[in-house]
Amino acid sequence: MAVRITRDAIDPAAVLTRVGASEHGAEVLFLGVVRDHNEGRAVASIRYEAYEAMAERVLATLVAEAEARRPGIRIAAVHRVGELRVGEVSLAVAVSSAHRPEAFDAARELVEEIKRRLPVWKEEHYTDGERRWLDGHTPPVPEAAR
Amino acid sequence: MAVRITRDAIDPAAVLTRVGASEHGAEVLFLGVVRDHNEGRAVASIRYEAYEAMAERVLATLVAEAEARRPGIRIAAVHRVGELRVGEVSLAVAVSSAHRPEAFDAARELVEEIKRRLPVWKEEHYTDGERRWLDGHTPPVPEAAR
Amino acid sequence: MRIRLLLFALYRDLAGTSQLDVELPPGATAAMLVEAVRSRGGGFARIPPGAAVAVNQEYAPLETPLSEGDEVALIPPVAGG
Amino acid sequence: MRIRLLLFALYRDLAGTSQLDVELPPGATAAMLVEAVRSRGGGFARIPPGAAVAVNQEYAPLETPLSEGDEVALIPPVAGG
Repeated sequence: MAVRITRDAIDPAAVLTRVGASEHGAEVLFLGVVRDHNEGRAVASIRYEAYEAMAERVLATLVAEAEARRPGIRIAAVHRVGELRVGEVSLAVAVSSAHRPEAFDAARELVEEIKRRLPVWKEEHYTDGERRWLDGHTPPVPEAAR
Repeated sequence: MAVRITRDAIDPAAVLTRVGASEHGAEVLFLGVVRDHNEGRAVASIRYEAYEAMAERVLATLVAEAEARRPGIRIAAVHRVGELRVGEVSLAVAVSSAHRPEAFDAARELVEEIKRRLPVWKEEHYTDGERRWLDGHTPPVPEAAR
Repeated sequence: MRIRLLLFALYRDLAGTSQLDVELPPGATAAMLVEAVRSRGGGFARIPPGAAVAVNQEYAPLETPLSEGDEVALIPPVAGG
Repeated sequence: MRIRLLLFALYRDLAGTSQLDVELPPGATAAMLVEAVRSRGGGFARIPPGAAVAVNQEYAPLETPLSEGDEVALIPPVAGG
């Protein structure tokens, strides 16, 4: 499956194999990785939590929207949940396309959309033992029907 | 080595392992892949030729320039030479950085510079048996010293 | 009617529970559900009245009328990636 | 002096050889080397007089004076990636 929320470690090479086509000359892979610091504090790990069933649906929607914006491209996206140590991959987005500009643009836009709309939260665990839910984005909600 | 001209198949995962750092939250990998068509003609393979010793020096220079433009990022780049079939990877560029914008920007810029300046040529072999050197970019040459 | 409410992340920590069954009058909206939860006081009252809501796993406006059996979730500001 | 000239891709195909030793007067420039090669006629003459040149594996202006033992390459328009 090209879209997934997973508790297992992400294998970037496996995500790349989900894209590509004989008419595609470019592939772009983005990896989000847990950093050892944030806003000046030393981070030990991040616990990613998701509304998993919904997150998988939203991720599929975001991927479908991105593919529709640039017909012909292929996308795979995997978001991990659970407690991740520094250096572990939280998000992998792979895009293939005929030419490189649309692969770069689609990958970048999809990462932004994921951060804006995917029902996922992260709790940073600091090396001093404290933990904190990171401030996030209020997801866009459709207007009420009239 | 993080910069290489090679006759062997490129392993994207191996290139990715050349970047990353505990303070880096983003990794971007670009792959150039041989397409089955170009300018309306059916392509069977591409023969990549390089002035290998110079190409490795130029690639190292381009990577060093890119790293200097965005201090703290890490870059690996591998260009393949020889006859590549459709679907094979000709170029891999990996970048890691603290935040995603500079990883995307540096990867994209480096690919452009490689296409502009690396002494590499490609001869397309078409399915009808014809072959042709692709038109390329005149590389920028330093001004004469006065 | 009975609505199954799911709470995540910060809101779950505030509420002290990840799941709640809430009794509401027929025709109640998502906004009324949020109000009913907030009126429990304590940590519940710290959930904002304008919290984002998903109904049956899709983002929905607070004006959305609910039906028996709906799965409703309160969605704190998201921070994936 | 003797200069080792390397030819690649289209220019090699035009010249029919990938390598050539060229005798030039001392102090000759890269431009004079290109002219000496072009004056051989045939495919050589189809190499453009303004061809890009690398001297000792670095791009160099055509005005560059050459020295005995330099490795000079004619660089067709590049097309990597």
